[in-house]
Amino acid sequence: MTGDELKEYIVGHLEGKLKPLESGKHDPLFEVQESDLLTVAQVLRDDENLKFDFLSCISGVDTGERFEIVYSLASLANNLRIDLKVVLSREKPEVESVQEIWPAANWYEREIWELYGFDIKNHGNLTRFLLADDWDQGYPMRKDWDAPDFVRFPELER
Amino acid sequence: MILATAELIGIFQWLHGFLVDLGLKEPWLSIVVYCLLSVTVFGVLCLIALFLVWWERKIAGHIQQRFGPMRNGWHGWYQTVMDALKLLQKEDIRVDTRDKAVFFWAPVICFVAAFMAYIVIPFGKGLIVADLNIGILYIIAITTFTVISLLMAGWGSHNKYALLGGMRSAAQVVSYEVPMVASILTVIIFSGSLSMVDISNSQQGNLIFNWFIFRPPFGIIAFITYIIAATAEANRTPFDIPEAEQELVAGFNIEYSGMKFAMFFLAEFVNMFTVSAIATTLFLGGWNGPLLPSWLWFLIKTLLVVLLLMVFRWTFPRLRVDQLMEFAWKFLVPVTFANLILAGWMKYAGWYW
Amino acid sequence: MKSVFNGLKNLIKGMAITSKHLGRHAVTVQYPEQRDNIPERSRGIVVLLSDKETGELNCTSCMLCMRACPTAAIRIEAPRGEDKKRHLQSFVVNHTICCFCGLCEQACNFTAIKMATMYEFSSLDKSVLVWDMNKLQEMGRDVPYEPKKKPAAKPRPKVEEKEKAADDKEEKPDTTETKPDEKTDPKNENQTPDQPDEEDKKGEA
Amino acid sequence: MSGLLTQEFTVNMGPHHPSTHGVCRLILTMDGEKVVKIEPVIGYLHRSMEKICENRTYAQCVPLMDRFEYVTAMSAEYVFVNAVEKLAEIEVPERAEYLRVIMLELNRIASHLIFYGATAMDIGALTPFIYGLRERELIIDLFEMTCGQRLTYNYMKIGGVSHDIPKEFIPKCREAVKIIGEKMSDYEGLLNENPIWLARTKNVGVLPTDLAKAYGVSGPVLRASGVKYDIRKNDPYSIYDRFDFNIPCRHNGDSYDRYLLRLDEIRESLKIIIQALDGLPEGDTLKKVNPFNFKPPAGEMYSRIENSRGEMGVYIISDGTTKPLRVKMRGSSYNHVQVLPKVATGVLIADLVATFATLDVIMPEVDR
Repeated sequence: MTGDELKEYIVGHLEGKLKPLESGKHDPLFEVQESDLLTVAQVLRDDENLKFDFLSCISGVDTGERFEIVYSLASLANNLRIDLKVVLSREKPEVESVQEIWPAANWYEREIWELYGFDIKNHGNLTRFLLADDWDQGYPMRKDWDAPDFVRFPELER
Repeated sequence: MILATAELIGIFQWLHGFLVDLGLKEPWLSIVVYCLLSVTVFGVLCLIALFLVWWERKIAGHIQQRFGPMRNGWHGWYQTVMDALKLLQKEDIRVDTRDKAVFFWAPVICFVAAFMAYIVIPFGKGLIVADLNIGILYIIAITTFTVISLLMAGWGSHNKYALLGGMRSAAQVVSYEVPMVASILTVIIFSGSLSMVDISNSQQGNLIFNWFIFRPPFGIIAFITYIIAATAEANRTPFDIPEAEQELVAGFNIEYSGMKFAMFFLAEFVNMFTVSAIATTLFLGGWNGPLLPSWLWFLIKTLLVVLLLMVFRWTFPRLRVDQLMEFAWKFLVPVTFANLILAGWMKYAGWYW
Repeated sequence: MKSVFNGLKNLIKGMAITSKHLGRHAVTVQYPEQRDNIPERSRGIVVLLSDKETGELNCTSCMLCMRACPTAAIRIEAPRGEDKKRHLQSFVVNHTICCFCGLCEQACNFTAIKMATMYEFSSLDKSVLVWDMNKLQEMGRDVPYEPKKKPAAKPRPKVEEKEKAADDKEEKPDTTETKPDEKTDPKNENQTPDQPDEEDKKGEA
Repeated sequence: MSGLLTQEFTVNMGPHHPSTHGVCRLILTMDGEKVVKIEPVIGYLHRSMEKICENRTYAQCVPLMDRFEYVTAMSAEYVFVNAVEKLAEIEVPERAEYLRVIMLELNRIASHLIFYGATAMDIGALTPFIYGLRERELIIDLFEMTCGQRLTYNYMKIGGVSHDIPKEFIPKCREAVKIIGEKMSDYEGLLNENPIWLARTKNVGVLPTDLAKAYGVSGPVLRASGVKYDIRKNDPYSIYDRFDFNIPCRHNGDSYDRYLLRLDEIRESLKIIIQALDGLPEGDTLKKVNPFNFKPPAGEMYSRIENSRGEMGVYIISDGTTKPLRVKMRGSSYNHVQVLPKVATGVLIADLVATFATLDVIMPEVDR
């Protein structure tokens, strides 16, 4: 399946649940509502023609205006690739865990919880692991994060 | 008990006469002579251990196409002396939670046990401290002391890695003692004596073909099994699981530093020399050989066995602990005992000798 | 039984391989006395290059290297004088945070800054590794280099300059440095590059 | 033994344990020699690279990528540069593409040689490590000759490569390829059939296919578990579709297969290098891009390549300014550490070390 066919197939298959985004440059990129995420993910993984059984990566994104979370999926059997994007509200960013579908999501979601502060529902093991154990300086990957003094190097700010 | 030696007899006679002139009488005379002998053996062994450390590093270097130590003297020949001096100066770090007495005595016992075996090892014709008539039995008994020290080190360090190392070493040494003794017994059947001097003497003559290793098939099988068991006994790769540095970091000696560590370290090399010396005495004809002086023959043969152990170490991966035990009990023990029984039966039937 | 012999055979095969190497010559060198050849392009310490004839620094204080540096290891102070030209006042390279990426060398249009092949500058004191202009110039005295383009000693017509640069590039296809859009030639003082963004380096840690 | 009262105890393995390959920390609950529970603790090498990238221009990000995966720094640079080029739709000169492939494959071999040595070392054989590094040195010399650095190359640039190869590169590279090809028999002779090695790696750390897929395991580890999936073939990037090479694949998923597979991959990489050297065209090596004012159009994409450990990816979002809005690095080791507790629970500590070694984890990729 080429990119366009794939896009058509997925949109046709999951009517109304996702919409393709133009900003995705290389592979198809879809936007999914947070409430639909698990159903969409289930279909993407189990559909015979898709079989997205390989979760490459989950990226948290803060564009400055809104929070996003992007799932990069690959299909080993059918040799396909897509990205799924979920837009989260800035006030209360929370998203369902996709661990049930792709166990690999465990650490990626933990990392996003830690660095972005998105609430991952039904994750079960949200503990710190990248930052220091006693980290209390907020969520460093957010754009509005103000660096505490101890991570600033005045001589580098030119 | 033989004091007189072939080559060094003059020195001992002179020493003996000198002490008698001083007015020493028995038993003091014997005590002083034996003390001097022990100190000499100790000194020689320390030198040998230092040499072996250097040699191992050189062998390792050359196998790996490196130089090894090159800085101190010609090809770094006194590198290990400097290392020992360095270790002497190092701070002796002691863990607060250690078991004080056990922690202190472990390296001492290890060191002493390693050296005590040399009382009965004949370095050359007549070059022996004391020719006990149960010589080989004595060696087996005394080398087992090492395991106690390793266990003590593991326990006294109050460190889980060290404890695991100590436990492993206990299991390993006790297991490998069995095939080792069985293969030694094969030689004793050949020679009919437990005395190291008698064993050496019975391999005399006929160039090299009187050596026990050339008594097929039992001699060669006993030799191979002995070498395997001895490698395990000396805690060397592929049987170095007690210190397995990739699993237990350094095993039993993880908490030791400075001179205490040096004592473990030297003891390890002395042990390696011990097992090689026993192999030489039992299988390779001891000091016997044409032309060269007896002590030189002994040294050459022993160092060749040591070289073999070193090539082992720098070639093979390490066995896992359960495989190690399985290998000992399921393979080595049956093989050595079958070998022993067959050899005894042959001897009884008088087919060979 | 067969497996035992097979295993033994393979063990001996391994030992043969290691023993084979026993007699071979070492592939390593004894470092302080013998040294491996350092390739010409090797990126060691950062130095400033001087003109071979006049002995003056090649630097025209265009600040491109300072802008290119990802770790802010280069600090240049070159205030404008009365003649509206930049006058190099201080050029400091902090080698403790330099990541030896070579971006400064690639950014420079005048072969003024170079990563020389020198190494071995470890010291017990970090401040020793912060080199000022004199030290950088002194270290760069004997560094051989081929000038990409002569520093414009006197103002020349713009066209000539560009042609010259093009010629130089044809001669040496190796110099794949990029030509920035900003006019950095000293004669175009009015269009000097923007000051580096006063960005908040929050993620520096 | 059922009557024996035993007590579990906790062992802290790492972060500076010899066989955790860097600064991984494993909290082990052990029952004697047996590992009952593994809890990996990561983050000791966390440098917040993703945040730093957001504050750097695209050109300045490239040297940082070297630090993302310093054993195969070329591929880490390449994955970023490749993503940016695709975003900005930059055509890379033909010669630069060939040079990139040569460098990537040389770097893959270098990484596999380190794997060979380090794994052997973890299992107790000390000499293969030096042998592996000896041949790696040839490759590193080639890199130094070309780009001036031995480990953190900064060779890939947006639009090409930073330096053309020097004259003596091609003969030296051919010689290195020949030497490595010859030394392969030494490597294999030392370990492949060695009974101790077989005992230590066969059926140790078996990773079933389902588990491998579910946990996002990729690269040689995935292929050793029976999935023939290589991004170089399945989603060709650069000019990999022009070369003739095989994807080695094995089916047991144990440590021995993972080890053998990597040796096979060295051979395949040698094949690619020879083909690339033969087909190397003349021409430019860099399409000129102004590093200070380079603004790729707004957009986002996930770009992935196959590096020596598996799928290396970067999710990059550009908002049309000189600095990326978001750079998310994906290293395969992240998933490999994650799957370790599933593979190695219930084995002896020695097997844990063997499994961890053959997963070929490198920590900067995990912590970023």
